[in-house]
Amino acid sequence: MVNAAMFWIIAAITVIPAFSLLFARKAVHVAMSVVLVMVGLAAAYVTLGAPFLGMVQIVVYTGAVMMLFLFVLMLVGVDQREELKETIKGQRWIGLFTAAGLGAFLVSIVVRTVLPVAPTGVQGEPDVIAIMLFEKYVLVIEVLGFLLITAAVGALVLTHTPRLKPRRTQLEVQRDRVRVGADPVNKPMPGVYARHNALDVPALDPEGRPIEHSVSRVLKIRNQTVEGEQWRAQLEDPSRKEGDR
Amino acid sequence: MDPINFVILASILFAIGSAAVLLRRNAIIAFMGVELMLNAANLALVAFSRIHGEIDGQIMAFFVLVVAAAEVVVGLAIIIAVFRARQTISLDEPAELKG
Amino acid sequence: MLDLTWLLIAVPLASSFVLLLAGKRANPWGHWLGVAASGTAFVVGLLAFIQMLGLDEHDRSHAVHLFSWIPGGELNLDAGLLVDPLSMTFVLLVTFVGTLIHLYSVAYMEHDPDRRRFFAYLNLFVAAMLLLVLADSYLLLFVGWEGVGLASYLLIGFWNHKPEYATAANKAFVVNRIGDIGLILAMGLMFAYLGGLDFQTVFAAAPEATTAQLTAIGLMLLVAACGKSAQFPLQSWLGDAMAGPTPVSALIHAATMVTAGVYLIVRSAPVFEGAPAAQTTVAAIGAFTLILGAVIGMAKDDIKKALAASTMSQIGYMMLAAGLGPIGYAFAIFHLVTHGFFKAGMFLGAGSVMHGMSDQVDMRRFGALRTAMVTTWVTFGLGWLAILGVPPFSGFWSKDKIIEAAFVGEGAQPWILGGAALIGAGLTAFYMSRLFFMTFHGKARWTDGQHPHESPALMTVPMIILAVGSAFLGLFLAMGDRFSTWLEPVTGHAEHHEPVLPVPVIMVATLLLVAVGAWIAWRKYGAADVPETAPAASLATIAARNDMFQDSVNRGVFERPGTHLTRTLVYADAAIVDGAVDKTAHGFARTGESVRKTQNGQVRSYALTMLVGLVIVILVVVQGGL
Amino acid sequence: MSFTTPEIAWAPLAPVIIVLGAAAVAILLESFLRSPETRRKVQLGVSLVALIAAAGTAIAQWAALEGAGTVVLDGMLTVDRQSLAWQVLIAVFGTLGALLFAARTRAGEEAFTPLGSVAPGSTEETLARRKGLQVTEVFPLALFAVGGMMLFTSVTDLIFLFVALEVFSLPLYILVALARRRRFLSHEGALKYFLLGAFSSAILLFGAAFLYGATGSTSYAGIAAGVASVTGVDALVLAGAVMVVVGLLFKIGAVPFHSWTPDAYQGAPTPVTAFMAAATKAAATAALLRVAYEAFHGLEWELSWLFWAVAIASMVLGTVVALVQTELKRMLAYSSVAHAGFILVAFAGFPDGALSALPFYLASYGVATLGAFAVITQVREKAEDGTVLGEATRLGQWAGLGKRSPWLAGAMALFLLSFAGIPLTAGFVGKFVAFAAAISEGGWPLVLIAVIASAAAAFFYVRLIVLMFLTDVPDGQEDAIEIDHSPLARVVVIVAVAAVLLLGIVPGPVLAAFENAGVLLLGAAG
Repeated sequence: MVNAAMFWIIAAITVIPAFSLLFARKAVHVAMSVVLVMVGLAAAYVTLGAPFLGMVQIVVYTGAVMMLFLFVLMLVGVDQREELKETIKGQRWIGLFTAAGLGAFLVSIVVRTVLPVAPTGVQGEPDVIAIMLFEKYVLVIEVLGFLLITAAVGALVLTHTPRLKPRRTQLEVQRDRVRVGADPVNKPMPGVYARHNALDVPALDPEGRPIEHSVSRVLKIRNQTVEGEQWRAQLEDPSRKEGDR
Repeated sequence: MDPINFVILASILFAIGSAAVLLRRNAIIAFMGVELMLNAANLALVAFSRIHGEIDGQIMAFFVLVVAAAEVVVGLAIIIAVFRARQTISLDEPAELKG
Repeated sequence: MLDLTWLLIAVPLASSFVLLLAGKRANPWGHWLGVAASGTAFVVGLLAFIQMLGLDEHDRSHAVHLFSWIPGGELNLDAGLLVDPLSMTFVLLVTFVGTLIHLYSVAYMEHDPDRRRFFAYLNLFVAAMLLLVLADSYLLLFVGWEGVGLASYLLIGFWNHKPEYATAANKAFVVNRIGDIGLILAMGLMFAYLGGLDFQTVFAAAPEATTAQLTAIGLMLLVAACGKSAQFPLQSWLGDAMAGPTPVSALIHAATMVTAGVYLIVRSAPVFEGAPAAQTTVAAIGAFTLILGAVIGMAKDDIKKALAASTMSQIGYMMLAAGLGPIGYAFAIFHLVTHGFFKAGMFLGAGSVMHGMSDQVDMRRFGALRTAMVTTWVTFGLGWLAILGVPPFSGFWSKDKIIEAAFVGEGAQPWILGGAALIGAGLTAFYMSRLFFMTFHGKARWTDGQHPHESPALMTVPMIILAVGSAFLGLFLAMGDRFSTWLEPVTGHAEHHEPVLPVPVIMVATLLLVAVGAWIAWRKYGAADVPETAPAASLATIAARNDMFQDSVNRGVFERPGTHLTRTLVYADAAIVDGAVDKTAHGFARTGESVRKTQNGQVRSYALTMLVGLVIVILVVVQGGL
Repeated sequence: MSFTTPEIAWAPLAPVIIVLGAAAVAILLESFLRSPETRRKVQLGVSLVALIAAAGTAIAQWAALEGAGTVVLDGMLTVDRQSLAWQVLIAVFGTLGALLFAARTRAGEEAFTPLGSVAPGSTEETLARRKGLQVTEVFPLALFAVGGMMLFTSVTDLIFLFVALEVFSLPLYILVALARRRRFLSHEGALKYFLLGAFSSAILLFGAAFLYGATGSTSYAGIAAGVASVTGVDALVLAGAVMVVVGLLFKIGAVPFHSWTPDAYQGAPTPVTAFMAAATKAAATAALLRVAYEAFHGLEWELSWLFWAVAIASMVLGTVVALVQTELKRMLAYSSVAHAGFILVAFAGFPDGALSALPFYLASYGVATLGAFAVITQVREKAEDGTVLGEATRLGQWAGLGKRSPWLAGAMALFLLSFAGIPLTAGFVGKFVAFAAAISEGGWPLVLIAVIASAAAAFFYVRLIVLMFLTDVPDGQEDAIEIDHSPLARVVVIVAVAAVLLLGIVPGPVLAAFENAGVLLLGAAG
């Protein structure tokens, strides 16, 4: 027999967050709620005499599986919001009704069931589990190995991209750059050799001429070159000396 | 308290999980619904294991855990493949196969 | 030789494969190989027949074991052949007529680039037909049954350059499938009630089964027979099947395949013996179809379709006879044989006419061909006399016996069946004479540029041989009851029963009706002008043409009601039966379309379907189980 | 608590071990062999050798088997003639499937994408194609699937059933997603198949949990004993049984659990469709037979509702919807739904005959299916500039195929006739024995419906035959179709033709062999 209070606590932390699967908008919220459900289930396992399984549940489910879910959620864009408005006619209500009906019917079946409870529960300690696994269920374990290989291979096949272009060395990169006539060295920063180092003031070459492309295009497009206006004017009109100001 | 109540709890979670598959368009959330169904089955197994005073149910739950993990890997890989092709993980979008 | 009867099937089958596999290389000699294969089968059949004649009457049933087919279990079935007088009759008919038609086709199909393929299909058909009649179990019979269906399907659709031909082929196949369901179900019932499918087991177990069981089996067999033999209500495909080359119509849709239903009923005699209700139904269907076919025949202007309707009607006679029990079996088969000769002969004649008239089939465009095609006219004429039942030609001997037998019995039945057979004889005389006179007599109504000419010898020789058969075979076989005695080991000895009317009365009445029918046809189509387009249906038009009909009595008494009856029945045939087939197909398609919409491509809907299904089954099973 | 080394009868497991072992080795080879071309050849070789060896071993065991068979590890697994028969079948399907997997077009293209991870239509995809990359992992994945299916047919424990189900399902989900052309559809098919597959296996698992709860055992024998003895749990047992059966019906593709079939069949690369159509149905049927006959025999009366309703629904819906299909692969998919119905007909009343009839039925269905899809791989669209594109699967494109390639069209016609159950083809004998089994337990009305449905089904099979042989190539379309020539695919077609004819004309030896399979299973299970 198990502690009733424990049951109700577990029921609360599994069922309530589980509803987020149906109603929460953000996928991340759902994932975090499911993590909570998993923890609740782990607690249930411990209560039911399966401490090892409870631990494994936390490690595997909350620690690995749900993190994998989160990881993929992040990968596909965490801010993908889902419109909860239903697009398929009748799907929502028939779906809810059917699922609720299934739940209610299963519950009614379980309630009708009379099962004598064993006076002493089992204790699923690791050693007990281990012996069981490798005695009676050893074949299943071995077959599971193949399942894991399949999973790994499958993930690789579907997501791993090998190098399709040959890897280029630094030397090759540099050669190509020179060949297309790009600057062999870094581009000058704005403000270099100029009198002012505002971002919108072009650098000056050794002859004192402004290098226009040292100013980011973005600034020009955004019309944010106001601040350096007078310095520009000065550059364009070499007759004006610094002292004139 | 009778451990059979946990089976009731499992049934409810199973129903919620199945509802998520029916209602959610986000493939990942729908998939989490499936995971919840598997976990509900696990809870039922463990509860029955307690009722019968045998450990077999726990072992089975253990296997389910492993299987579910493998399934998650493959499932998410497929979802990523779909996402790369379509830039969306909505289940409603890929609906060209029909009729 | 009896043990070598498997050669009958193997030779044409092998030849068919050779022709199909050899491809274009076989073009120069392919058709001769086909003829040779069919001829070899005939020779084998003939030798076996001679050997059988030498045997004592009770030893004439010979089983040939081929191989173990579906072994073990409750259904232990071997593939084997049963050679007895009944199957031997068919073997001779199929191979003899078949060989003649092969020969005819060599010339008829001369200009077809795919002649080799045509002969491959013909050989395939012969092999399948022989398998059908030689099989020693219903299952093997079914193999042949489907085989002839397939071959006829391929042959109907042989000229596939017109889409409607393919449609016709399709329709023939589908309607035949309905018949096949009957046969499959009959086999299922036999397996369940009689414990086997081979003739021996079934016939041994039949007397012990209940009447209800036998009736069910019998009715299912009847459905099968109706499908294959174009009996009401599954007759609609036969007219469409005329789209195939004419030799095919002669072989398959006149002489052999369409009579398979009659064979099935006669072969299953022990089943029908225990099921009088089923037997009566067979007779009733036969009687109805013989009238229906005759009426349809009166309305058709297409020479081949008119002949097809006549086939339907004549098979109706055979079914009627087969439904009468032991007194009718022998006559059913007798009429089947004579009909095989004269109808095949007439079809070949029609082919010859078409050959000479650039494939024209509209009889309103024929006329006065007797001078242009003398051989065709004479051979066709002999067939015409035979089908009319004019003594001493073949049809007289077989049909008259059926009409007599139909008048045997008690209560209203002999009057109805006999009356139908009698009226049918008159109608037959009318429409066949109409066909004959419209084609060969009266004025020439040829379209411009037609130069009718006699067909080559390769075509006329088979026609002549068949015409000789049409003329004398009946007399030969009827003398001393040769044919009935020959079949007696299979059909059983029939006690002589007196018809409800004296035999001479029936005979005279028949001949009188035939004469009246032929005379009316002569008045309308031989002596008078035939309009080149069919008269329209509306009363106003008929009234407008009033002056065209000289004989107002004729019009008032026969023409108008006749026309209307004909049109109504033909319309009903087209609208109801064809319509039913089409509507069913249409309904299926519509249902399919609407169900198809549920597969909307949305995976969530699919999951919903599954879950709803789960909830329903779980509710039903759990609540129902408690 | 002390550990005692379990005694495992390894020998009877040899066929499964060979296949799964070869799969693991093949995965290792992937990392050692650099050139895709070498990999492909080696992988094909390994697959063929393993599958043929497995089939051979299974046959050898069949011959050497004394008594009923072997129960491995406390009832986890039973190797008897029934399971050996199915294993041979699946290994054969796997062999033919592997040949199709390796088949290439004249232009040297496989059916699979060069690289599964790149987006369709991207430059990476072009690059990968140009570099001649190949997803040679499909061979080991198929081996894993075959191994899982072989296990699936022999397991006698619900835990193992669930694990085996996943072992063969996961590779299939992946394989479906790997089509070379129409990759969007391929992805879509895979996603749907996966999601619904996971959904159904969760249902199966929940049912297994209920059964365990009700009877305290997960082995079939234990459940059967529990069903007979334990009281007060009737509802639980029935609900569990229904859910387990539903999970298996999903794999068979029976209505209303069929909706994945058309989409997955159409989306998958055709070789995968061929393989999974034949093998999955066989494996699932085998598992359903075992569960039904060994675990649920006591529930026969209660479950008969389910089998009847689902069989009728499958036959009717499959036939009716197939009638209106214009896409060839979808049409065959719906025909497979109808066939699922025919399979379930044999379950009516749980007749003993079904144990020998169904292996034959699935053998005939499987070879014809493999053959038909192999033919589909050979008929391709051609662009105006003469480049050969993907498979031509619209019905209209097959018009006049008999003129283009009489042999191929003839083979296809034979397979279609076999599906329709025309005599002298394997399908006829298959239907015959299956229906005969149903009749023997009074499944009369069901057989009646089945016969009518199969007659109606002839409609759409014949429509395709008419299209191929009796319709001319549409004007202007003369150059739109290319008949491809892949020796490997042709081998599959030829083998399938031979098998369909042999099983149709002289089914005796095979039927006799399966007869043994039926008798001995019951001997083993009691």
